[in-house]
Amino acid sequence: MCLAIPAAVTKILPDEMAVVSIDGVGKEISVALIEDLAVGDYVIIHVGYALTKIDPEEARRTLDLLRELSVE
Amino acid sequence: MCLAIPAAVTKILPDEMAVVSIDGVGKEISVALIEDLAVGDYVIIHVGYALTKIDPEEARRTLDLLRELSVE
Amino acid sequence: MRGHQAKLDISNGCIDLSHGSGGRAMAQLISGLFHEAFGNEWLARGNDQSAFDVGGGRMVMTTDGYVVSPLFFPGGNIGTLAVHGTVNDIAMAGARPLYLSAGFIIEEGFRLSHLKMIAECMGEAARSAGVHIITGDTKVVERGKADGLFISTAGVGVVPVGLDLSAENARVGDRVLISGTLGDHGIAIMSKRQNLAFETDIISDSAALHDLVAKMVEAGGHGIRLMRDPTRGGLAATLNEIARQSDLGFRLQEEAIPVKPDVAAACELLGLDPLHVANEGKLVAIVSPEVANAVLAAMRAHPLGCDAAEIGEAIADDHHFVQMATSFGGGRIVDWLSGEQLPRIC
Amino acid sequence: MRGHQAKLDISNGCIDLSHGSGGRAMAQLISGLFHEAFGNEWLARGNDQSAFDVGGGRMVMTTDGYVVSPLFFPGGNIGTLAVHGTVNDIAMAGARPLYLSAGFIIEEGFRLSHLKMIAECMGEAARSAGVHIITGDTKVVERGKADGLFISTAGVGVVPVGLDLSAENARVGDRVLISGTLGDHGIAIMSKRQNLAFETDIISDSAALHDLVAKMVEAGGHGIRLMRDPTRGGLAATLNEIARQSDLGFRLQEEAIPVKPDVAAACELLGLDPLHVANEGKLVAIVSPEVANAVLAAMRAHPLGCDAAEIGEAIADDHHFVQMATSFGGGRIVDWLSGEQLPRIC
Amino acid sequence: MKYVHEFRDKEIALGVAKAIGTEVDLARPYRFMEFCGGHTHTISRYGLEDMLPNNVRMVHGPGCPVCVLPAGRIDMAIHLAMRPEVILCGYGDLMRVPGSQGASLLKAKARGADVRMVYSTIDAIRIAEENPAREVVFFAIGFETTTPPTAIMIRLAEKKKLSNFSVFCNHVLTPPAMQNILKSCGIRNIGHVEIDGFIGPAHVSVIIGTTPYEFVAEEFGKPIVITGFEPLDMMQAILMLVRQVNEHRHEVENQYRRAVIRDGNLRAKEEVSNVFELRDRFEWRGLGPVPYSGLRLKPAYTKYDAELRFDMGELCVADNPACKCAAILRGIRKPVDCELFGKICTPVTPMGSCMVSSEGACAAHWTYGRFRDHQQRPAS
Amino acid sequence: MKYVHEFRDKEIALGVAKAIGTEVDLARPYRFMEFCGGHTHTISRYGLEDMLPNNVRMVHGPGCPVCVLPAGRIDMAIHLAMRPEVILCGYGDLMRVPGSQGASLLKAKARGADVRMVYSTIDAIRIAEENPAREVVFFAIGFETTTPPTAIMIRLAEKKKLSNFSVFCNHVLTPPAMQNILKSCGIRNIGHVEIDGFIGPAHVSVIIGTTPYEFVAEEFGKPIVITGFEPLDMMQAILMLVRQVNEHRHEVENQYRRAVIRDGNLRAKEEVSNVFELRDRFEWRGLGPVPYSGLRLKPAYTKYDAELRFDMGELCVADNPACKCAAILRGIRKPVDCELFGKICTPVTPMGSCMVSSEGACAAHWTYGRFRDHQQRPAS
Ligand code: SF4
Ligand code: SF4
Ligand SMILES: [Mg+2]
Ligand SMILES: [Mg+2]
Ligand SMILES: [Mg+2]
Ligand SMILES: [Mg+2]
Ligand SMILES: [Mg+2]
Ligand SMILES: [Mg+2]
Ligand SMILES: [Mg+2]
Ligand SMILES: [Mg+2]
Ligand SMILES: [Mg+2]
Ligand SMILES: [Mg+2]
Repeated sequence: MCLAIPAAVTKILPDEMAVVSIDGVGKEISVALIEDLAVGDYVIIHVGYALTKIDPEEARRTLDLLRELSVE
Repeated sequence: MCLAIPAAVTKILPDEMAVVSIDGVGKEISVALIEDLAVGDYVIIHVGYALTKIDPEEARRTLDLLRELSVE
Repeated sequence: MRGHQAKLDISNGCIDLSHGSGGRAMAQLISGLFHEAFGNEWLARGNDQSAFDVGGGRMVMTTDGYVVSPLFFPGGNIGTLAVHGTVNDIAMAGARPLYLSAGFIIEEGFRLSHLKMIAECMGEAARSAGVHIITGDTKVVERGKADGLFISTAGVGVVPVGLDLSAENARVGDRVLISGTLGDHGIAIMSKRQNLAFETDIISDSAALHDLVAKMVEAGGHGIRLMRDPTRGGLAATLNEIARQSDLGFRLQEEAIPVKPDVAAACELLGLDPLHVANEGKLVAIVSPEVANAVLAAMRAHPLGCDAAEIGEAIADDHHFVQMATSFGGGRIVDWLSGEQLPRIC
Repeated sequence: MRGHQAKLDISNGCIDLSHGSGGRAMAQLISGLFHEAFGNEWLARGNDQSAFDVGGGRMVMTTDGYVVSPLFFPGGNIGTLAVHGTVNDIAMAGARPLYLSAGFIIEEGFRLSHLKMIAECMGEAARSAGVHIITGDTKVVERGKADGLFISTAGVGVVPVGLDLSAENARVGDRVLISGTLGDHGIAIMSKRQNLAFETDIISDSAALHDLVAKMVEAGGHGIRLMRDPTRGGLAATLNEIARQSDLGFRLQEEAIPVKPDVAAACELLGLDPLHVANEGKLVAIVSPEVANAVLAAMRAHPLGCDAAEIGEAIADDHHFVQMATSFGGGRIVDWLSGEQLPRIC
Repeated sequence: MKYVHEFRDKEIALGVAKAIGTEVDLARPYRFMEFCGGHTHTISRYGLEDMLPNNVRMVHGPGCPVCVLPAGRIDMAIHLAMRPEVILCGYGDLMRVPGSQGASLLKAKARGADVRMVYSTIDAIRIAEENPAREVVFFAIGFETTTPPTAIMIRLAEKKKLSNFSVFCNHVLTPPAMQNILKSCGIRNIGHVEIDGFIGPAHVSVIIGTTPYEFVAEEFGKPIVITGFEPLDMMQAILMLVRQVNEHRHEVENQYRRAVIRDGNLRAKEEVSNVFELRDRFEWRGLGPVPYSGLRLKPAYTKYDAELRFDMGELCVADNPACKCAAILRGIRKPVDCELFGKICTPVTPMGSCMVSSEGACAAHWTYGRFRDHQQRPAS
Repeated sequence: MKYVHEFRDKEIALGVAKAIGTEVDLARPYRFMEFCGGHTHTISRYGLEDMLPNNVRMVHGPGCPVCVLPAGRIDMAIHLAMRPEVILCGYGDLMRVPGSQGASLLKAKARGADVRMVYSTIDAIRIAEENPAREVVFFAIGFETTTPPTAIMIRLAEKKKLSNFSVFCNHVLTPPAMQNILKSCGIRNIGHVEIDGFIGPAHVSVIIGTTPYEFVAEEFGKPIVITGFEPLDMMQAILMLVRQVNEHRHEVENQYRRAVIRDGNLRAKEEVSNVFELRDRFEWRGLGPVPYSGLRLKPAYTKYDAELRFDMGELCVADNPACKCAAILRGIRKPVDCELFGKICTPVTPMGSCMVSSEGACAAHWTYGRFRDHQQRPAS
């Protein structure tokens, strides 16, 4: 459930809004649910709202682990 | 001014309404402006209202006069 | 659709947006309703276009959009009109109508039962006119973005060898023939409009004229300069257009122009001129004086031309006026309709 | 109209009901705007139909209605679409498009400047596709009874001798070719809808494919079984239709299907499948394995086919499934769109 | 159609035309003004000019209630119709009447105003009942003929307790306008054209009777014949006027006896006087302000007065200075004397009051008669 | 697309699949329920079934907020939307969800209801601002993921002092539903199917964190892995579950560490708890009433509660008795076991909750997987 996709923050707007980019597709979203957001952060967006920031370090670790599993 | 045409009363309806016929074309009109109306009377209708009854005797007389003038 | 889909609920169903979205619901509507109504080998092949063989020579193509309101009216409905109108525009070139296309723009909420009735009437009208509806299209738009149903038809037909009827062909001295009474269609439609509603037995004259045309061509041959169906704008618009295109004028005899008494009466009631009212089963022919009588006789021998009349002639006129000797004895011009046709109080 | 009429006020004027009433205002609109934009000898004759000579043989006819919203979108407008779409439906039969008809249903209040722009784009699109808009029709409806402008076009074309492309022609083992990336048109349109609005450089792929088709026929001859443009419902609808009509199935390779990264991204954003999204300048060809490479090479050599790809093959399948090996390594089917295409939350 | 076709008989018409031809004094002109647009329309529609001797000339008066509505009142109606809550209902004739700068209700409708054409005031009541959440305004226009139906409608609205209904009242009166024309041009001389007699209104007179015209005969010494709208009515009336002129009489005669009596329709007059009262003045397109020539709702009915309900104010717009209407509807000029005629002023794009309705002098000439302007010239 | 394409890599996938194949004990079955429809969709969309050993079976749970909405709530929304003053806004997913007797918002729209599809709650606010004379109602649905945007919307409506705006609240909670499934079927046995582990929600957990699932591990003794929606996430999670089963562990593990932390999104949880409170019970399509599983507006916000504002009452409609959803979303039956599947029940005409959204078990199988039902049979 709950279709949501990662997007890169490209601009912080007033009123808890921001512009994000998904492979070049720009979309204005609400970031009212997020704290300490910066341009360049990746967020997960759902119905026009950012739900959370993506932790790039954890993402890398998961991928590393996947590669590890896959060569076993 | 004031497009108006003669029509024969074919039916008296409640609420000061009546049905008239113009060569077979039926139309519901208001007869609120007319007194003593009977089926068979001819009235002059304008914007959906009967303005007056046509006096058949006077009409005949006018036509007679016209014919007279025309043969002179 | 091989049972993977609930049947179309014709009696209670309505068109919704899914019927126009290129999915299974649309495919079902097309095969279950339109193909059934128009049924022919071309549609059955289910392509985005249909192919047919032609013998070569001269062909004509035409199109019209149908936006009539109300959709059902005395003497027809939007579907019959969409067939007759396009068949007639082909026939006006003297051509034999062959194939039609039909495009539907449907407002969501439109009743399937009405759509089916309209499609069946179209199929029937096409069959009796000897034409096939070989390709089509369906679009559904949101409520409030159409008026129930619009239909567009296009048609092609083949012109007898050597015939070239065109609006610039009229010559001074040519006769003006009309195939019957004027104004029946427009008045039948107006009688059903809520804000005008009047009672009348007038029915639309909507009819396919190709057979009448064939008989006229037989009788008049190259003496027929051009034909046109006086639809929107009525006889007045048609003759003014031709006058301009052929660079001449016309002189009509009001007495000769056939108008049914009840149509005349309704026009008086609404303050309209029958010469401006639309027809859907009538034609105007401009013919050379030599063939006028023969063509008129052929028209009168045809069921769709029994009230045909010669109503005037083409005259030299740099101003392209359509003049008319009134039945009262005076003269006037018959102008284009100014703006929209509106009932008047004065 | 010989000076008896105020000029059309293109920059500030609006369509009102008089522009559709068969009177002088309508005649002026047609001659002053449409004829100017489409300008050709057929329209200039001002008949209700237009005649043309044909050499005999096999012809095709098609029609489509255009109700796109918004009317102007990145890469085109309703007018260019109305030309390309109908040209393409002719071309899909392998035919050379010759003549178009154009019918306009206009909502009162529509800006004349927009109408002129659209008509000019249509004229331009027709000229570059080598077709002529030879006949037309204009209707005006009251405000709230249309969505600005609807256009219906019909078209005819001539089929090269011996060619018979039709949806039932696919055979097991045939290859599925696509002429380029999927979903560009639909996503370009959606990006401009108020309730979806997103920023993107994606432009509609709207284009006339007749020349690409000619090159493909040259390369593939009778090895080409059929072609179809995957418009509404996308590739999914097109292949499901063909599977049903040819009584077989397809197996596609997801990896081989070209989709632009930003189109893919927009689809992820909206929860749509690019295989369901509309295209207006792409074609699917089902070709025999023998000619597949030659046809693909011909496609790639053409500017409108540079991203062409072989994406799968026809298989025996009583259930007419369109199966796909996913780029992830699993299998799925590619079904029709269920109902309307709606952005989803889940 | 009984009482119609008999009065369009060609044979009789030719006979009457002959009688007129016999009786006119070829040594003098006969210039008759028909006040009513209905008569103007009949003249043009049936081509009466072709049937009259050359020295009998018909001068077209200002008698069309649509034509005389000034551009400012149209602008007011357009502003009203543009309010989202308002449905403006009116007769079809109003749709193309020009306001300022080419505006019209038809164009306002195209731009989003909810304007509905009605055939009868009863339809306006129905629309108000069907749209309780909207404000329905009836755009009332017309002479004495059309006023009683508006009065009945207001009575009905009251009976039905409609709270979303009102009237934008533009009803005007015929006699003050006739008087204004006669007075403003001197007693026996209207500008450069002398008027020798009047064709009096047909259906206005059905309501108001013949007495209100007695001032024309008495004060201004002009013959006047109250005349029906069928072409034979007019032929007869012209003959009656020719005879009055020849006999130096100036009386009010009644040709239209089948529908008009001396006192008019008492019931209709009562309905009108119950609901309406005189305005001090009202502006006429082409004539300017005419004292006591317009009606408004009586104080008891002000809740139905759209001008008050919507605080409409008053808009005044100058007529196009090139337009010759003022002179034309006083008989001083003919339509062809106006340089705008047929060039930028046509019924589709009317510039002045005479081109607005098909009853206006310019419109009638354009629509039915302009071929005569070219009859002398050879076709090129 | 960063964080997307990496997690769809075929090479890695084949490797992980191989690892799963190596590690499974061929002597026993592994039956894993993915609660979330998002996971069901991923399985079908990418054809994961083809990549798993035969003894690893995925059981599709009830986790689609659209699917679980009962027909009665749809009927209530339709009745509301049919009121002329109401504009009902909702996510596109809602349009085809069946109410009773084949009704849906799409069909209600076709019959005249003003139903608007929105992409975001912010659009609903805009529509309310643009239509001050109408009543704009937002049809709120969704699990914990979708609730915070509704809370923000209500805060915004208050800030903007919108008086024509309200919410028809249908937000539901994931843990009570999981608990209901586990409880109603006995502790270790759901009907005839034993579940060996759970794939835990992805984006729900982004908001609520991992702690709410600890009862699954603790009370019910089941392994659970919180898992992202990309196919590699699922492959990894399946391997993690296989390992827990093999090692007889039952822990809450977090595969989706890049987005989920133990406490979830505190700010979002606070927004939600400011605005919403628990209902005593809420009905789920397929599951029946589940205690404390739904949200409503807190007393301070009742003016925004459409159920009170329009006195909507409560409509209860029995599920189609032939529909096997209740058994399917407990893992007891598969879609093909239902006699309506693919015959009268398809995504265009869904009969039960599992066919409603593309995430439902029946819909996913119909849309992506049904070719497998025929793979044994020869083509005719
Ligand atoms: S032609 Fe037009 S501008 Fe000229 S006088 Fe007549 S109405 Fe006025
Ligand atoms: S196929 Fe339809 S009716 Fe059967 S269980 Fe699934 S949702 Fe219910
Ligand atoms: Mg045509
Ligand atoms: Mg036509
Ligand atoms: Mg089509
Ligand atoms: Mg025609
Ligand atoms: Mg010339
Ligand atoms: Mg087509
Ligand atoms: Mg097409
Ligand atoms: Mg046409
Ligand atoms: Mg196509
Ligand atoms: Mg088979």
